[in-house]
Amino acid sequence: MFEEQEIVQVTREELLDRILSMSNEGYRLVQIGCTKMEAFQIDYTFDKDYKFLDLRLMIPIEDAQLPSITGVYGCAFTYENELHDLFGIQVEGISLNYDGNFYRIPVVAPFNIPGKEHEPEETPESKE
Amino acid sequence: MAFIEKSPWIFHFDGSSCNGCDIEVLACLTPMYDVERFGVINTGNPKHSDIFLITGSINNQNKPVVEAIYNQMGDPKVVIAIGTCATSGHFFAECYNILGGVDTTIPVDVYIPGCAVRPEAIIDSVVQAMAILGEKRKKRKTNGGALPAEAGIKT
Amino acid sequence: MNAFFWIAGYILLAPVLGGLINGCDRIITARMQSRVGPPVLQPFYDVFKLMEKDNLTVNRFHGYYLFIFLAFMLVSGAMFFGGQDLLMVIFAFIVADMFLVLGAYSTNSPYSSIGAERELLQMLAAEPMMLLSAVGFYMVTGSFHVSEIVACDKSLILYLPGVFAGFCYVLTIKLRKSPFDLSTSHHAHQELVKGITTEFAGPSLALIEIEHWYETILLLGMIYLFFAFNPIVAVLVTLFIYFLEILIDNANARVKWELMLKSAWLATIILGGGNLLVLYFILHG
Amino acid sequence: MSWIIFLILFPLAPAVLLLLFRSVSVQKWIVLVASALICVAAIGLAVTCTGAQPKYFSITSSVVNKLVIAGDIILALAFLFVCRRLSLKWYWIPLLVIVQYGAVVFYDLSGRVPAVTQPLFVDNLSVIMALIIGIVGCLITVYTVGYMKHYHEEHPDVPDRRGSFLAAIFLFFFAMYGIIFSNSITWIYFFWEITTLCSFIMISYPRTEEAWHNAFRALWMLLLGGLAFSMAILYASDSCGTVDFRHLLQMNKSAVLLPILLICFAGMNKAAQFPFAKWLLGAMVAPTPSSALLHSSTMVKAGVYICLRCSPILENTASGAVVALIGGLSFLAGSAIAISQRDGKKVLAYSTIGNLGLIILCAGVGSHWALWAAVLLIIFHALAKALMFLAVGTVEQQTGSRDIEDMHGLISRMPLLTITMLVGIAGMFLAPFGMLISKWAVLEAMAIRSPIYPPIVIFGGSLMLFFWAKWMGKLIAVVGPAPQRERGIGIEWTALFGLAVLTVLTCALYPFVGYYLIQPLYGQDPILSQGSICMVGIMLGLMVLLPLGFFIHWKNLVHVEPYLSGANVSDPHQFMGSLGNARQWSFRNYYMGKFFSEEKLFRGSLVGSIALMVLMFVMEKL
Amino acid sequence: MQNRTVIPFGPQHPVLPEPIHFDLVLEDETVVEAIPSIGFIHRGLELLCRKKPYQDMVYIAERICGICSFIHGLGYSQGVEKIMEIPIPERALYLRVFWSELSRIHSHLLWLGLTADAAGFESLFNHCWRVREYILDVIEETAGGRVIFGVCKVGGVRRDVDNDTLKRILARLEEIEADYNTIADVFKKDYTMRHRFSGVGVLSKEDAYKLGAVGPTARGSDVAQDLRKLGYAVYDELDFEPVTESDGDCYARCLVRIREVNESFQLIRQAVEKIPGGAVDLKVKGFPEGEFFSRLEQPRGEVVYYVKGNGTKFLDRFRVRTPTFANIPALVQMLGGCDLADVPVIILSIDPCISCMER
Repeated sequence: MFEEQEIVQVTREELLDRILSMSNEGYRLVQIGCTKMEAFQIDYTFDKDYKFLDLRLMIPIEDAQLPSITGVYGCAFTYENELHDLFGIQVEGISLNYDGNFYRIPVVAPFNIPGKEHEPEETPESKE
Repeated sequence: MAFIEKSPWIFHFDGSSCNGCDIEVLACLTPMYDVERFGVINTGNPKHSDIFLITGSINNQNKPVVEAIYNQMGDPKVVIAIGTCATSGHFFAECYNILGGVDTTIPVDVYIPGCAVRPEAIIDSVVQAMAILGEKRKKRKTNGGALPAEAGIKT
Repeated sequence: MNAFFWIAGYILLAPVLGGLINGCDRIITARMQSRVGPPVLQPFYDVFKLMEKDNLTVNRFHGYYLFIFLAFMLVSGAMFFGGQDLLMVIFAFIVADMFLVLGAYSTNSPYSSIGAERELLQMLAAEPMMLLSAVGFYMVTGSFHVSEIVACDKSLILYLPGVFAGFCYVLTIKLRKSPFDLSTSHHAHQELVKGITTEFAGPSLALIEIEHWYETILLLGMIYLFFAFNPIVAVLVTLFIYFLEILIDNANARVKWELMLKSAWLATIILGGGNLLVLYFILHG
Repeated sequence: MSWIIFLILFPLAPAVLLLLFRSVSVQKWIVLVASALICVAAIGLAVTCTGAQPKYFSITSSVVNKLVIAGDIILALAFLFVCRRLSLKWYWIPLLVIVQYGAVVFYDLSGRVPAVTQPLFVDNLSVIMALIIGIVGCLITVYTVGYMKHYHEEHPDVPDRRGSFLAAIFLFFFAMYGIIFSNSITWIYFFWEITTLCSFIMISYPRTEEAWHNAFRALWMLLLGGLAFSMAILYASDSCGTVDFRHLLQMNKSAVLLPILLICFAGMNKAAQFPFAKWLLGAMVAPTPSSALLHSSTMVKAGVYICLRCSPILENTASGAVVALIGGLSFLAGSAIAISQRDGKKVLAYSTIGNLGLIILCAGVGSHWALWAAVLLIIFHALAKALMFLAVGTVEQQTGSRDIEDMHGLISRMPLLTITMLVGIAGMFLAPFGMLISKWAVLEAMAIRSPIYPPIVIFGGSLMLFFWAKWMGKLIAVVGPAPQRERGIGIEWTALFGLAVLTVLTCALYPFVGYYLIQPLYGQDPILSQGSICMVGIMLGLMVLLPLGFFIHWKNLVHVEPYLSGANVSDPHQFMGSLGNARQWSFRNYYMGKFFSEEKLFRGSLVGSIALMVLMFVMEKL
Repeated sequence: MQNRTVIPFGPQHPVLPEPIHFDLVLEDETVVEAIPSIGFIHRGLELLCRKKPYQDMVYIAERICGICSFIHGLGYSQGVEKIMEIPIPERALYLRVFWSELSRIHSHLLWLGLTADAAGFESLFNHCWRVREYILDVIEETAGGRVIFGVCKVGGVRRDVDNDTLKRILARLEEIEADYNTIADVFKKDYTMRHRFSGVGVLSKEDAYKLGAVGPTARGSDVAQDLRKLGYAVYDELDFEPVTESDGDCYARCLVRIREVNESFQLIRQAVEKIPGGAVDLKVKGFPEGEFFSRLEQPRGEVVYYVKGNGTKFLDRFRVRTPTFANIPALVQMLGGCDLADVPVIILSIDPCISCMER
């Protein structure tokens, strides 16, 4: 029994408009997540009456910038600060900006350390 | 007779534990285990406490907190590292934000491994800590009230 | 000479008695929570342990306030058991409490300062009823002197039931029991950490504990006055009231300051003031 | 007799001299010498004139009476002169002046006012008042010299007329001594109105818009009291056939209740009781010494003094009970409102209203015990309140603020000044200092009278404790190394230390005060039993001796930083904030504006007190 | 100028079992502003997916949080199972529901205790935890652990519980529920508890939805949102309705949890009655390739796992969005204007699980 999950690709330019229309349609922001591939894959996940919708945005690693959506979804400030601290993505105009102190970690953008994800450390128990 | 062995006041801080050990520490205070039988009071204030129960490993952000709290405890004092995370960091030791077990930051007197630690083990560790407290008090007396060398981590 | 023995007895025995009562309190509390609880001598262990600990201070001044605090507590209790003017006893008691508050302020620490402020609120709530009780005693016995109130053969409780009820109400505040343990609490887990005592550690904290025992005995002594016509009944009722306090402690959450202040003042005005008004008309036609 | 005449007339000399000599150093010497002389004279009077019986002095020459009438006329003209600036909106102020003076002068000139054969007198209450005015008043005057120097340095926009300010103070002494030594109510009326004029001069001193406004408000409110007083004179002359205060007080209660109530009305008006409290609050715009003078030792004390004089008539009358209730209401309201104030001077103002209310309460009850307590209250309040005003004034000059929150940790910055302030605060509310002894005496006195008064005293006292204690707490917080020290406090120290020492001394010596001064007035000391005195002695000893402990150096103290939930950083005044940078922590006292709202309480008290005032006069018929 | 009181609340504070920090700005006792600070428990375990093979990640997922450890394991396993399209045996699914609900009861009881303690009701705390110990006994008997169950795995569950034991446990649960109901009555009726809870920390329905609140926090504000309605495991075959209250204050949130415990007892009963026979485990072969947002209902609310596999034994991305993280904005909103004494109660009313939140 698994739900259907709809994923919609958007571009950085149309992001804010889409977010606004999501808000107008009464969607609830579930989460903002990021996955580092060849580019950063940013997922804005929404839900309305158990209906799942994901806006997916790809931004290049070299130009890791995003507009903030806190103007529409005020609660997004936690996610956006997280994106900044863990991935090093610059989010412009967060309502409550921790400026890198959301997680006070010794490593800058640990999820964005190059090369690591392709050569995972071989641990003894992983050899099956 | 050392009264400190009869009245160990504890105080708990969650380093970066998963909660498993924390709730077991709290469970020790409740009817099933009732550590107050040994005179234990959970004070919640480092200045009033003799035993510092710390769960979870040390990360960059809570290191100054742990140091500050430890420095605010009056001697004689004992630190108990509760759970595998607190003793060695567990598998989180591989994480980027984990510095390791509690002994990377403050001196630890009692280690109890386990994931999660069982309340019985925590009670046992407190009982052991009581004996250590007694010894520390004796040492303090012979040192003429001087502080033991390990006290007062300076940051 | 008799008064002298009472004073000496208070100064020497009150901590012992107070500590024992506190020990029993902890056991009864534990039983009410389905726990076993500590040994009955546990409060003494605690205090002796605290004596052995480091004397931690934020600055070197605040310790003195505690000494003055204890000194005034002793004076207050000694005056009470020496049979002196009850109003003076209560004033000295207030002064004692004031110095605890001042000590907390002087540490210049946010939590103890807020604790001090709340302690003042508690005093604001409790003090009128205590003084009103003294006035009640006076109206019945014609004297403010404890010795004469005790010697009075009228059963005070029959004249002052409302005052007694009001006094019991604020007793909870004075004993720092739930629901009125706002400024500090014997238990942990209070929003102000330890409130007023946050910054006092080691021997200083031991001093506060000992003072608390003296305070308990003094307050119980005031309850005794209501039943002084029959010492046996008086002692029994006093103990029963203390038990009731433990029960209330265990059956209530901590309330917020507004409710405390309002309810304590209402109790003072309605129970205490009402009682006195009725009494006045009965006594003076 | 000679002491009295000296005390009344002498202050006029420095007043005139101060107006003549403009040089600051000359003025300083005039003030110092004159103050010292007045002080000595007051003490001399105390030494020679205390006794069980009041002494009355006859003045045969009718010239003096003429002089008083002439003075009345001059005063009336002076009042009208100051009103020249007023717009028509305030038409009733000149009207008040014209009506009351017109009536009195007309009565006087038409010979309807009976002559008083012994217009001067002295008894122990006068002596106590004389001592307060002489000692406290003169210390304040000495302080003024130093204060005004700083004041004009800080307020270059205020024209420097310190000579006239100091002259007004001496004129004030003249009026005060006149009030306390006069036995004729026409004389008292004359002096009474001089104090009104002086207060107007002092309040308007800064010459700002606000100062003028407040000064005129004070003027019309105080003139209301004058009106009541003049009516009392008319009624007494017509119906009672005498304006001799002594004779009035000895007459049948029902016959003289109305004039006495009118005089009490004037007294409460001067003592800034509700509903007249507003003038006292407005008077805070004036330089601090004038606040100290008006609100601690002189002006308002004249009000309670006259009420105390009237209390034998008030005792056991319904109107007297209402007078007591008005005092009680002021006590409660003043104390409650003070909780919500954070301006040091405003707290002092409201607490003054409260304390005076307590004295009026005693006067209204009028039993010997209550009067005992009232006299004690007058003494202790004068000392401690004057000390507080002066200390706050100096703090304001030193730090630029009289906000209580800004006094956080003052003990680290200005230890000496803070200690004098602490003495003042302790004197206001802490056992066994004066005010608390008095409160205890009041309680003992009230307990037997009625079940209504004790709760008023108790609740008011508790409220008072709250705001004083939190202020004290602010002062004594130890904030660490002192960045700022007292500097440039010169001659003010004389007054501050003098008052601090007096506050403690009076407390230690109050049994003697009771024995020599009050006991002859109101009979055997009923309350202050041997045992209580002993206990007070022990407590005072503790209080004085224990602070010596501060100088002992304790071993084995382990220094730690304050508990900040583990968010400590290296500076103990900061913590690691949420946004990742060190943030200053701070602590502000509770003001509970919602609970003890100034606006609501003030309005409520106004309505209540006006109703009581009306009731007071209605009750007169009963 | 000290116009306001500014104090640090946390990271170490006796009412907070876990470190979280607030800069509290107060006026008298009223909170004017509260700025949260997290990260004291941040370990960075999401990155461990690059070091541990996907089967072992269950072990790590369970240790995201020690209170709802089972559901963390379950969420992760479901995500991987969906990607790999593994048909899980029915009995395993029923057992998963059984343990999920036990976990919910134990978590709610724990919360009830802590919240009573935060309100200064010491003995109620003790009694809640006394009952909780009975539940832990049941968990220990069936799963083997007290707080970390360690029974969930990709492909089913590690242990079977025989039907006799299940029946016996059902009878035991009856007794526990009766005991529990007397305690719940205290929460519902005690004057001081109502004084502390009702009208405190009000969150309107609109705000709750807009701020993305989840779980009992949202349901206390009348947002009927319970991810179990998605029908994962076998919830679609069980009969239940999301518990909601309309007041949106701490009291409502407390009532939601109290009623949910009863509902969980009910669900356990249904699950045990319907449980089919058969295996509980499936041998899993191959590596996940694909992605899935696995959504479940934790005791604290909706949890989202994003699992992305690339066909090797290491996952590309393992992301957890826990309910506490989603509730923080709502919490900040609720803290404005409350009393200092309410701060602990309000913080606890979202049932914060900091170690979940910060991973």
